[in-house]
Amino acid sequence: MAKQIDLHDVAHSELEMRSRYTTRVKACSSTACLSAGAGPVRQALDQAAEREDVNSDVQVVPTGCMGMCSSGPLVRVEPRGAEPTMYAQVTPDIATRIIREHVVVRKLIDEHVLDEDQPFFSRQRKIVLGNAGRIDPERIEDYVAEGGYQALAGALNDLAPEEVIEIIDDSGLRGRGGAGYPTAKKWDMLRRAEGSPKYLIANGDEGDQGAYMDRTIMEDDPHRVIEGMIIAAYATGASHGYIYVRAEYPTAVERLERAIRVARRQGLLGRNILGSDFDLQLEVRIGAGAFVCGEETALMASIEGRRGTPSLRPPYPTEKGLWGQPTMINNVETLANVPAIVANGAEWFGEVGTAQSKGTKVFALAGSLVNTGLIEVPMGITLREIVFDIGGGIPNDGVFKAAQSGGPSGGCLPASLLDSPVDYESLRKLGSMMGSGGLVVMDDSMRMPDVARFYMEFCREESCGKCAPCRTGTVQMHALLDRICEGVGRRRDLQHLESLCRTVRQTSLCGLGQSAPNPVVSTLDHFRHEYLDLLVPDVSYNGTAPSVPPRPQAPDPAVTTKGGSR
Amino acid sequence: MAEARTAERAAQGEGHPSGDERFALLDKTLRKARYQQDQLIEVLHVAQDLFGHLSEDILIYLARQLKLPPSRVYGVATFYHLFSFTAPGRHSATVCMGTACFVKGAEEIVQQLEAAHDVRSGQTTEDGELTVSTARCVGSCGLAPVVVVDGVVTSHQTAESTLAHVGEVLAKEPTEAST
Amino acid sequence: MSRGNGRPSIPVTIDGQEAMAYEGETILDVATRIGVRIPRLCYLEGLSVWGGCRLCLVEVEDDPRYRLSCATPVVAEMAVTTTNWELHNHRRRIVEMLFAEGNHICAVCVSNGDCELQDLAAETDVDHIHYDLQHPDASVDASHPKYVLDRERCVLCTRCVRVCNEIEGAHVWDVGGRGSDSMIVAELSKPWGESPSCTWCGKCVLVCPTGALAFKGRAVGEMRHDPAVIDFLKTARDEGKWYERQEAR
Amino acid sequence: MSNGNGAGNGKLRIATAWLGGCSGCHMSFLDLDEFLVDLAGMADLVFGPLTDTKAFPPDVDITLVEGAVTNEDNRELAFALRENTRVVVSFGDCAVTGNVTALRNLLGEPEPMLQRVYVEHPDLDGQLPSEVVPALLPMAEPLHELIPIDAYMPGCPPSAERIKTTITALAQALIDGEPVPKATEWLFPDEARFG
Repeated sequence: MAKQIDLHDVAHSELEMRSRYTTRVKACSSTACLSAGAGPVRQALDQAAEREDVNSDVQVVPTGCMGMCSSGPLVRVEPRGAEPTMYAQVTPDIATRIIREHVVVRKLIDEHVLDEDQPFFSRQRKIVLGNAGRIDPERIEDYVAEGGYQALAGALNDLAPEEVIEIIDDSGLRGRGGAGYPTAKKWDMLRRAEGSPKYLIANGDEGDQGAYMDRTIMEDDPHRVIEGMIIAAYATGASHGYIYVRAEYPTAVERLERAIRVARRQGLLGRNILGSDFDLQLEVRIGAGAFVCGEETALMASIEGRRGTPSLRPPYPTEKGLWGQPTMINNVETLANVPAIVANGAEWFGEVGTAQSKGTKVFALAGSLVNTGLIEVPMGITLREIVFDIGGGIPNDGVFKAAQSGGPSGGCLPASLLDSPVDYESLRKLGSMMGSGGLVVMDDSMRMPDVARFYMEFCREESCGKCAPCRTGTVQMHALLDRICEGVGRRRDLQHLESLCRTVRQTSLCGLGQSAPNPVVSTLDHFRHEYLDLLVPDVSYNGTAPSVPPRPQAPDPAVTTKGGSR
Repeated sequence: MAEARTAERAAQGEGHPSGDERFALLDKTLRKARYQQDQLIEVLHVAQDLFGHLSEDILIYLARQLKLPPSRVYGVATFYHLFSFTAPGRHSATVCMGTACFVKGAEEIVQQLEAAHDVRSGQTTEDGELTVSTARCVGSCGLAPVVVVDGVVTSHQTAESTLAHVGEVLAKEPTEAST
Repeated sequence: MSRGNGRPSIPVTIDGQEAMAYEGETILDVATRIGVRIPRLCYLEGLSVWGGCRLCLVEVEDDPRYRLSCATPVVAEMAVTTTNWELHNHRRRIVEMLFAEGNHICAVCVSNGDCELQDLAAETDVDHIHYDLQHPDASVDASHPKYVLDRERCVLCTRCVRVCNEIEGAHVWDVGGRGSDSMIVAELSKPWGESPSCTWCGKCVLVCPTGALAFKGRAVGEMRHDPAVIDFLKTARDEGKWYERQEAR
Repeated sequence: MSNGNGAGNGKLRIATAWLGGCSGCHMSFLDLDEFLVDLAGMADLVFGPLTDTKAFPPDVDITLVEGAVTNEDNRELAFALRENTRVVVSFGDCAVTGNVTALRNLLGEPEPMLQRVYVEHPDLDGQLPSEVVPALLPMAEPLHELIPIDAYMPGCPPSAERIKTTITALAQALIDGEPVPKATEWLFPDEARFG
């Protein structure tokens, strides 16, 4: 049996170790900051600390995402017993100065200081991302020192599986993958399902362009995901778990695999977890570039090593999933909420958010905004607050035109809806969806039909090809959008487009096809005039010679046969 | 048929007849996967890392080793976009086409790259020097538009800056050094 | 079709017609048994359910979504409407798009009438194609001594893939590529004639709903398929019952 | 029919047109046999390959159009007949879907096809046709891509029976002075939204 970790001891010695340093300098080493040059910055910090001979007083900690990716690389200086300071756009030179001036002589480098009281930070509420940007994701000790694995220990010691599900039920936690299905309901279904073994899958196949919430959670706080999975497995009776991660996220894969190894060594995974009689094996499985694998049944096909095509439901995965066994699939962000809920109680969680959408939601804020990056906000916050307070508004005096939530499956929200709250029900009512959390803001330089075409092209290329309406419908809808956007579309093309939207939505096999028309429908709802403006006037045949546009289209097709039911 | 012999020898546990050491590494992965058929995608990933792309020979080899029908292996490999079946160029430029990058003009970058190097996205130039491709969001949306050149992320790109950068990379290394 | 043992015990209504269904029967099973025709393309008795053509969607009372009749088991008191104005239009559009997707220029079906896609077009009132014809650059594989594969006429119903895997056990065929690039491939996308695993059984040809798979060297009038043979084989094999077959059309 | 500048003899004016097709549909039309006699009783054939008229006449009641739109002449004729016809029937698979005529689209632009037919496999002296032959359009397209169609008659070719049924129904409506049976537009339930 693996040795059992003593959580208390580990936390204690970690905190003691931290207290030996007078200053801790945290260097964001997330993917976004790394691509902005965080690697050399961290080197410079280390070297400067050595040169200044403050090694024993200063600890340089590589951390996960601090949030404001547009201002990276970010560095946060945390002197013991004093206010922390965050620096933006740090270069190796600035990094050297941070050590030499700020750390050594307590002189701030004013022009690079990032105000942490600004709304971008103060309007956020961090639960899932509580540790991101605060701890070294590669060290389990750091996680444990922040209270990590305490929720698991508590659950294993004091709670029956049913009681854990009850807590989740009371908390009102809903799936963060987009649809918002009550998490406890799913857990309960797996718990009640007959058959053994049961499987648990963490869905980290985040394919939405412009969305990297799950990646950040997996990269910056892998143990939180693992703890959430262990608790979920304990509650549901699953004995084997998979974390399905996109192959495009090598760092996430690496860190998760490492975290699993460490957890296993510490007795947190494998047999007799933390001395209990509960066993769980965890494994990382990587995708290979297929958006459709975010769909539950396609994801399972992919884990089984097959083509990632969705299959019919029922039977639902909780009845017959992986290899025909009961299986539950939760989004990574959903699972990352679990430890905090179990540790702090359902009531604590319920204080955040709205009556029906509780807790927080992580969004990847992108597009035409002053501040872009990763944010975690309470549910029910208005779009206006996200765009103008947190996002800092549109740069260069631009005008807000629309925000697209939910990526290619979602819809756009125009300026008139800026004051609507962001939660599952409201967004769905407005023809968009929460989605996994991509939020792209567009200014008035964007033409909405182009946006719809962009998303349709994505859906066309990501359609798996199994069902006819999605495979052929996305091709046809894209062709029609293409013609409209190129200025040679006719009224008839728009009519075909709308009728196809309805057919593809109602007849497609899986969520990809069913939601593929959403961007078209919502841009048509809010910006119909932009489509109409692009249409070529109809050709007249009343005695006048028809003018011939590039690709002439008849204004109205007529058919001899009767429509309607037979 | 050479392929059939390959398979026979492989089935007898002799590994790949070519003696290519990379197949030994592939065998190691297969053993680690306990020749489980559901590990096909993982094994394909390893094979692509080792060989740069998935040739027919490799696919046949894996089919026989995992005792899967070749058509199934082909079906799986061609379903997922990350697997490639032709050798990549010596240099690569991948333009992110995620929403954030699209909104900030990534399309223009792709078009100009294609035009300047006479190559279609997803393909390699005739001299085998450069592969131009697009990606579905590399996750650095705060830095949009993003272009990954030879694995290095470059941020806030324009068509001009990308062309200049790619030009530099191509010029840096003489062709014979990499053959 | 599941031929349930014992007595049918589940009361259902299909298009106003009351019927008793066996446990485990799908809507399509019951409808077929009582003589109500539901359009379908990928479904074939004797093969696993694929659910790709989406033509057999039906309306179930008090259910906000259309249900796939080939895959939905009946439950007691279920009231099914097999077609309505909207479903008819959905089917028509799907069939039109299937036509637009391939190069269905065919001298055979217009003359011998043996094409399920053509039948569906007639059934769903398709008299012309509203959409852009894709004119795909699809290939013809005539390398096999006995059969021909013309991908231009393939509708990706995967009957051939399933019959080869499930009934013959050879798994010569699979689907390669993805989305609109999907196509039926033999082995590693090799000429069919070179396939070492093909047993020349011809079942894939028999089940093909269009002219994508055909026997070589036959006159137009003789180019016929016989998909019903699969159900016959399966029942004989699984249940040890050989029912009398009608000869192929 | 008595409609302004028509023949004024109370008979329908029927035309046929032959665009890019094999004329098989016209052969099928001739297959109407004795119905042709009945037809002659109620209608005049005013234009088509079966008549001698050079220009498309005005005020035609029904025009059956065979063939896809594949060259400049086809396009010109299609516009002309649309302007002068009350009921245009897309007649046969080439007009309805492009069919065999549209096979050339698989080769992309017309040039490669012309090269292959006239230069690579010449029966006579290999040269591209130039002046006498009308220029090909970039794509061979079904008729409804160019002009509005009132009725479709698929078939390769449509059987004589089908032709007879169609003509009879349309002619009857015209003679009775009823609107041509344009079916409810099934495709666009949202028609109202377009005003």
